[in-house]
Amino acid sequence: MTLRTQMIPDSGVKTAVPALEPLLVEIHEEGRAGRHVRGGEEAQIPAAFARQMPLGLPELTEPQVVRHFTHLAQLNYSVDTGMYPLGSCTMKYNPKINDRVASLFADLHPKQPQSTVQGALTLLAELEVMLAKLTGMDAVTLQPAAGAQAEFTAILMFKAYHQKRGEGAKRHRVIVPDTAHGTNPASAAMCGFEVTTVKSDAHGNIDLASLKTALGDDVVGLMLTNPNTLGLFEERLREVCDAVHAVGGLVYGDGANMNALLGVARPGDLGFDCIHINVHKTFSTPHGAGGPGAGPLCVKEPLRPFLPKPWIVRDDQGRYHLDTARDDQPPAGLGDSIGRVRTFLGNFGVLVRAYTYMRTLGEEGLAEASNDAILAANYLLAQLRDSYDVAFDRPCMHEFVLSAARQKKLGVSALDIGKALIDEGFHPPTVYFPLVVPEALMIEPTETEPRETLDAFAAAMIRIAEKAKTDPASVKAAPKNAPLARLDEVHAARYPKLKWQRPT
Amino acid sequence: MTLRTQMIPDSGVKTAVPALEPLLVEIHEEGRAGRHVRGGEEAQIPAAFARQMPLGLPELTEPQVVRHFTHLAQLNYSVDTGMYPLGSCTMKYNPKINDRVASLFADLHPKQPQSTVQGALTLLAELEVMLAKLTGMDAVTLQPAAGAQAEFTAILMFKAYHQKRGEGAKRHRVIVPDTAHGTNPASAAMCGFEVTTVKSDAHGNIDLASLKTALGDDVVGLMLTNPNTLGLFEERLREVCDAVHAVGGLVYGDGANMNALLGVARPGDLGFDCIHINVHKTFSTPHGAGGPGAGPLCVKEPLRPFLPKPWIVRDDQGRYHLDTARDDQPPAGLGDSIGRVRTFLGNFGVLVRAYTYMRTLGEEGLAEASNDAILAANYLLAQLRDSYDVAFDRPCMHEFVLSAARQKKLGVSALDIGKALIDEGFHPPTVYFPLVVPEALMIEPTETEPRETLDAFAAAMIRIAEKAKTDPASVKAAPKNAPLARLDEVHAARYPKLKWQRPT
Amino acid sequence: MNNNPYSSHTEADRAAMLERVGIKSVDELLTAIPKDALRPKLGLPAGMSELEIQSHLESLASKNRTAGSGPFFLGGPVQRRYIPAAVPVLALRGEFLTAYTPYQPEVSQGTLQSIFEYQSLMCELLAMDVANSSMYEGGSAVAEAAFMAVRVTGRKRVVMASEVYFEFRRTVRTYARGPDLEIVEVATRDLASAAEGAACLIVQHPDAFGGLVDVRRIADAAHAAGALCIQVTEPHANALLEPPGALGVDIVVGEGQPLGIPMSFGGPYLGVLACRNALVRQMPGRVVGETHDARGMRGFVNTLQTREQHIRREKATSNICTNEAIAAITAAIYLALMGPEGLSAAARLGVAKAHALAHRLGALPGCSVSTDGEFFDRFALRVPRLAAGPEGSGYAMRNALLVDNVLVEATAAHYGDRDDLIIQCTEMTTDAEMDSLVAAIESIAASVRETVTAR
Amino acid sequence: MNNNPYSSHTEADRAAMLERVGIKSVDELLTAIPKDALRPKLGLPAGMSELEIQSHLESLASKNRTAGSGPFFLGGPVQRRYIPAAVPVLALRGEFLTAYTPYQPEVSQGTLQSIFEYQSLMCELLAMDVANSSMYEGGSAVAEAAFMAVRVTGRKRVVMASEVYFEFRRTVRTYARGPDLEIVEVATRDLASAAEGAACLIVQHPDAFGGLVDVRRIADAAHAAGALCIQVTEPHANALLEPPGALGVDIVVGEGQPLGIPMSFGGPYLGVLACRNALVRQMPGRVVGETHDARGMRGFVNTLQTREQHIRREKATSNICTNEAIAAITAAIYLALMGPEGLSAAARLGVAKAHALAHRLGALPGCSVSTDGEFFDRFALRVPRLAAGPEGSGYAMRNALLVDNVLVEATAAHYGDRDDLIIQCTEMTTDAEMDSLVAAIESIAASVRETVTAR
Ligand SMILES: Cc1ncc(COP(=O)(O)O)c(C=O)c1O
Ligand SMILES: Cc1ncc(COP(=O)(O)O)c(C=O)c1O
Repeated sequence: MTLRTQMIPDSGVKTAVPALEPLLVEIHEEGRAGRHVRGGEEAQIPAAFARQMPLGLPELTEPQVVRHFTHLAQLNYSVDTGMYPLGSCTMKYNPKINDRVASLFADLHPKQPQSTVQGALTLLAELEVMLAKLTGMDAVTLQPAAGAQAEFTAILMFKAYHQKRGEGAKRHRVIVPDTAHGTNPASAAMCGFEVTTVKSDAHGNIDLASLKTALGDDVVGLMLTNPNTLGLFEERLREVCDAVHAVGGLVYGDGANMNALLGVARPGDLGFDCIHINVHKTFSTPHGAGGPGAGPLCVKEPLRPFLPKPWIVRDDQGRYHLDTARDDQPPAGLGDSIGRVRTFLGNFGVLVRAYTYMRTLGEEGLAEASNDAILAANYLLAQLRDSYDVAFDRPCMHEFVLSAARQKKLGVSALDIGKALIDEGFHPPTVYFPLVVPEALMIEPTETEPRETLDAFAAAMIRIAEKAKTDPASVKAAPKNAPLARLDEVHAARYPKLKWQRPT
Repeated sequence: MTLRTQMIPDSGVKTAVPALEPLLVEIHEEGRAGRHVRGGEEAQIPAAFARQMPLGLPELTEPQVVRHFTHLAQLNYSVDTGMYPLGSCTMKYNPKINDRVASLFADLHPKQPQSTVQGALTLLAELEVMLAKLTGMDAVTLQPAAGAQAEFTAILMFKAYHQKRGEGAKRHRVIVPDTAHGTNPASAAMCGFEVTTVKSDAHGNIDLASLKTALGDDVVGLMLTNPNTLGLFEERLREVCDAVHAVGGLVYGDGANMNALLGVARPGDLGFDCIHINVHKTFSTPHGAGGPGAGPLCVKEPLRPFLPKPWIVRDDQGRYHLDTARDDQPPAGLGDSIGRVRTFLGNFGVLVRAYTYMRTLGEEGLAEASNDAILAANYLLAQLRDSYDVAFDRPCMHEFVLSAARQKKLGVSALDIGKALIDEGFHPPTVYFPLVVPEALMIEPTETEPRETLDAFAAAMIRIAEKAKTDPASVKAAPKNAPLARLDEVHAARYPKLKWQRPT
Repeated sequence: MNNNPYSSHTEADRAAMLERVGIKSVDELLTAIPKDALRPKLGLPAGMSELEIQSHLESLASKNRTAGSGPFFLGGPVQRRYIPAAVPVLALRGEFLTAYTPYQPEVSQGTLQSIFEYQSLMCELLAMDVANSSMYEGGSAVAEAAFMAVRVTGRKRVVMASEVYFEFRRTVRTYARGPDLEIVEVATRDLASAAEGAACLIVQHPDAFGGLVDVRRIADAAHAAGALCIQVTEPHANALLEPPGALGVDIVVGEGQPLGIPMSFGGPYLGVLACRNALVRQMPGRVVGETHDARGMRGFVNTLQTREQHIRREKATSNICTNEAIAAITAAIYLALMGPEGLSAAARLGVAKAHALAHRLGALPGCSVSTDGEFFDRFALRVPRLAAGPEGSGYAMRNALLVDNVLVEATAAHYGDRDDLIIQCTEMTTDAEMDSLVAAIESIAASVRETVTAR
Repeated sequence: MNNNPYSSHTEADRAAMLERVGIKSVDELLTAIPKDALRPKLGLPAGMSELEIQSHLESLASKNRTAGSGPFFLGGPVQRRYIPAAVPVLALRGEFLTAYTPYQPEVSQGTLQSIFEYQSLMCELLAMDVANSSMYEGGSAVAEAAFMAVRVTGRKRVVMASEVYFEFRRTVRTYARGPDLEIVEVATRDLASAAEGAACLIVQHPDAFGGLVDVRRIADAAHAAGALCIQVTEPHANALLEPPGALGVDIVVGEGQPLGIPMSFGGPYLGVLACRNALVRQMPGRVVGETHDARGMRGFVNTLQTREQHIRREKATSNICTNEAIAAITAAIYLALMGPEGLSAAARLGVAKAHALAHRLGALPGCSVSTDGEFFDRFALRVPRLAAGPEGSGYAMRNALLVDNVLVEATAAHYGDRDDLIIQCTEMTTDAEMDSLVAAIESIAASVRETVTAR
């Protein structure tokens, strides 16, 4: 591991306070401009509507903008620069071919007549089929923009399902385990449902007894992540699903951890009524500094009628159509569908990448990916189990959760350990999630990290554990070798400064 | 100016010696591979020709290759990251639109029938016309790959010109001033000519008296850079050209400094018989870490017959052709042309960028560019003249040359000052060129650097001049804040290690 | 043998790793999985090389008609706009594209400052106090704004103008099924008088037909009734029109795609959401704030996170997690490059071309501009009846134009029983395209008149 | 007013700068320029916006027929090859693309290490001791290699096989006019016997017709006569064929474009030049070497510069300064991604397709493969006479195929009076393209036979 020191090239711009890079507004000088688009002087805006307020956007030249964002980019840690073992996020390598082929579809408008976008519709239809086969489900919607929207979509469908069966009124509770991701309860709440939390048992499974007591005919369903956020496969999964079904509830599968199951097991065979997929995790689409993602939702037959419209249907000449071509009937006309959850068909640019990834790996490659991901996680776990507490000590799937409880006693927290990893040349893992593990360190290596990198990461973690004993202060002082030292988040929240001061 | 410290993300690869980044061969592991292209197993190679030697290329995966070259890229200083005042190289901003439009022509093979490349031929023909107008010349070849090849091309044409006039035998000397760039004498020598060097006078012009004594009927011609490499416009240029013409010699214009003359003066009006243009300098095409460039050569009518073939000609239906369509006659059939100096028509991808740049700026924009470049250089000179010796103290054109002679007395060389600039966040200027100026610092700011950046650069230069007095040791120890400290170039030359050791 | 070209594990690696774990095969780790469900055959196609997948996708792409390849007048929330070459060069750099949510600010300042600048630029453009760091896209952003109003006012009725984009209204209706909101749609002109008891009035300006709306009047009515005013807007329009912040608007939402983001057949896009300071604690989504590091250097962090799902869970202001950050960064780069003059020029060109085109089309027999009042860079056109039935005019004309490879939108039944065309112009609209449209409509209409007179 | 969109100077800046310099106008700085020559009107067109120039160049590009848009069999030194998506993503990063010659190694290690790796990879591929960091392109690289041999041997005769690419031979002839070298062209088969008194024998393997040559024999003959052996090669061929270093070759040259570099209608390309250690001091061009910095860290620098023009001036081994560095970096990235297996696969596919195609074409009436001996991924095809005259066969067929939008090369008079076709295959050649070629030649030939028999 090597430290790089480099002067940030000097643009001569003075910043209000010491900073790595000036703000655009600090670079601004009146009269500067590029010439990307010009003209239109003949346009007339009625006085009553014309902008009176000055348009205070910064005035810059292209050379300045290019340098600014090039400098900023270089301040980021990314998958393209190093190992990014952020648990639950599957930060695997993002193949460049996926980005290139996505650009082949960039110049298509979502309102184009269907006859002019047969290539795009074919791709979407084929992707739906592949996802159904992969998950063992019967039907798929590609609309959701991310996992959370897929959850919301599914719970809306559960609601419609129960309403259709005349049980809408009585069912108002959604059950989530205490290990669930925050989006699960939040999505349930957005559908107007109460959330009942069920604790986990000693093996890191949802506690079956508590679940049964929590179940009743007022239950909409259960939202379950499998492998769960501890990286563990639910050991009594079918019993869990059966219990929910027994009271007329439905089981939602949170598929964020699908990278453990490709070709390993189909959620459709395990008792789930539906499952979403975070293609930005499992299918290698770039996370884009926070997004976009895509969250296709795969469902069993009984839920099909409630899927968002429009649906992509194939006619007997093999041409593709949107069933509610102009999607223009009053809600009733949508049949049982809950209607669209977004403006258009989905995050197409992301879905093209996912399609390309699936076709590139193929059935064998996908299975191998999950195999390698599981092996890599257990390989790391084997190296780290002595230096850190293991939350639940059994074989993990594609990720595992350590606890820094031991280090915490020495005054070193999970956060400190994460920051110390930065000084070792790694991105920290997910910390403090899942909530059930004190001082959680959630580590997901993925299948694309070379073995020597896994070994280096393990060595770094072990060095830090040692330091926590011998020199805790140095760990708490980390990072020393990052663009910035620790940031004052309390100050940020107490005195919110959410935009720059306008140029004067 | 801010220092950035950053851990280079740890790939866990062990390097033979401490290094910023491993070599590909150190990352290699047997059995690693991507799957970009596969198949062809049925191909048969006759045993007598088949490769017996192992093919020792490193085996890597795409994720590893992407990280490797991303790390390497970040170690570079570039125009996209900061001011790059490398004298004589015109490191101006490289517009991104030029790169994008160049890709529109990427999938054209140079041997395609002319009817299938009319767009490309049109662009080249229009570029020739624009360059002729800009330089005040009559004909243009776009073949030369760079300035040096344009020089070689031109001197070959001079040779053919004199031979044609029966003077080939007697003319064997090419005159170059002592300020000339190294490529000038080298190009003359490649044409089998002797080189006579003429010194400069007290005003930084070529010494007219010495030139006249050097002239004779054995002279092929003079190679003259204007503005010269001191950044000065030759004050008695026409007398100089007349003197050369008087003995039957020709005057070659080295146009590397054309960024001072756009719309300011046409070499064709000043007495030159031809001039080359470094489009990678004047016309903003990216320097590509050392290349490619392009060196169009613009000539007066008398030299036209000797231009490299094929020529692009326009027929009366406005279609473009290559005159020697298949260029297939024996040399004689080329007429007086010296023949092709490269495999195909030129560095087309670079020429597209130059064309785009010229059309974007247009006549006014080009003139404004030179104006701003000249102003920026004089603005910097005004700020630095007290802290450094000025080689020749008169208004400069687009660049100027300082001497660190004063600092040298304190033990601080031009090289030291350059390295100290790295610690100030700037790329050093050209040093030790031109040779006539002791401890030369050749500074070319270009028109695209914002004024605040010029001010910051001046301030840094002045700080360094101060330090040379107060703390010379610290200047000699620079750079401290670069990826590497000074490199041992003597060791590299004495014990040449020009490739890695093969994996074993 | 590697079936996954992106895996870095050789057989030797795998063997060594299995040994370190102390197992012979990965299956020993999968004991929790029901045997009958383990390692199913999926029936997916076999893998491909990069060359093979590239040509496969090229052949799929060749079955599409790209916007640029013929006369094109589709628009609305998604617009064909000029994207400066520097935008993708910067936004698609691997350090931005392959990073995730900046949970670790010390190594994510590139993302954080870029998003902070996006927030600041949007506030300048819209004259609002706060912009979040992105919603999924326009439609869900409108819905989340409505949810915000419901939380703020404690009321469950959402009143929405029927001149709001159809797709947005439909998305709001879907979202409304969650908290069982009452959705009321009325014509923009009746919006002000429907404020009583509403959580919010949702107005679009410029509206779906390009119409310019007196938003101030609607905002005042909303406030008088204790409701919030939500404006659906379009980025470029704000360069020329008085911005929401000056019109009394409480929450601004819209589709940010026109800010340098490709149309990509529906996404990924950029959901814009901005509001007044007073509402910030009810705002959904992430927001970046300025602070300093331990050494006193300026730095940026995700802040006000107590609104978010990972902390508040079922009490969060929204369930959004992964958002459209790279689109927000792209928009920041776009606005930085275009500047106030470039953005205004692009907007002006759309307006100028739309009005020139409306003038020509309105002069054709049987055609008339049907946007009521002034319009911006888009207008509705009433066209002659080509066939019987409720869709014999606009929709029939849209289909007839498609045969000529001219793409325009029909209002169809998206906007009540209206059967017109909607025609969008931007800086990309060429004279040749406009000539084709005018000529095509003229000849189609003419041929029909003939058949009619022929009888 | 800014006429140059890339200038960062506002009027205010200019005023301030003029004042600091102490002048009213830049013209005060231009007193050395003859008045009558100052500020001429150039007659160049006015400037454009980025949108305008983009559409102007799109319209120019639309007047070309791209290689990928139909059956395509052109090749030779420039080949249509698959370029992995990661290649441009990495090679076109601004930090590589907008840097210049690494004069300052402390801030140029990205460039220097990448080029060092290029040199190493080429040495592995060619089995040579040293590769320089690039020449302009293939043709001038051959000429510079000949110059090298002349310097080493002190002889002025260059003997070149007539199966070397026409364009390369022609370029060598042009360069030879400088030092007045004697150029002799003989058939490859006669090369060995022409070694007497020669500075070098230049052989191409595989040759212009794809023919495989016994290079060892020629190298031995050259050495026996005190001459050097220069082999013109192609990158991919070396994955499958015994490399020059194993054949006794002294200098290897060739066109490096097939290593991930676009065809771009002629350039920029990559001139490959590699040689034995003993010749390194006579090698033209830049070369990067490994060393260490003051702190003992590994680092790379341009080295052996005493060969170069900026130091030796008229005594330099070449005048080359700006070279094709980014192409060398691109080639390094390409080779790193393809690896030994990927490179071999690409080469194998070309070979396999060429042989399959030759088999089919050779079976057509009046057609026969005319490469003598074994061929690699390219072959010459003799075709039926379609017209009278010296170009009635191959060249006439090439023109007839062009009408069918099928692109092939004709030997025309480039290779003596030979009048055949040259057909190149690579991994990009599709079955559909091959079918079209076979069908087209068949029907063209048939139609002619009819007209003949008709008489
Ligand atoms: C377990 C789990 N569920 C759901 C989500 C939400 O998915 P998204 O961020 O795509 O909305 C995540 C994302 O981190 C997750 O880890
Ligand atoms: C004055 C001068 N002449 C000639 C050249 C050679 O041009 P090129 O590097 O394009 O071969 C240069 C390049 O630096 C130069 O500065």
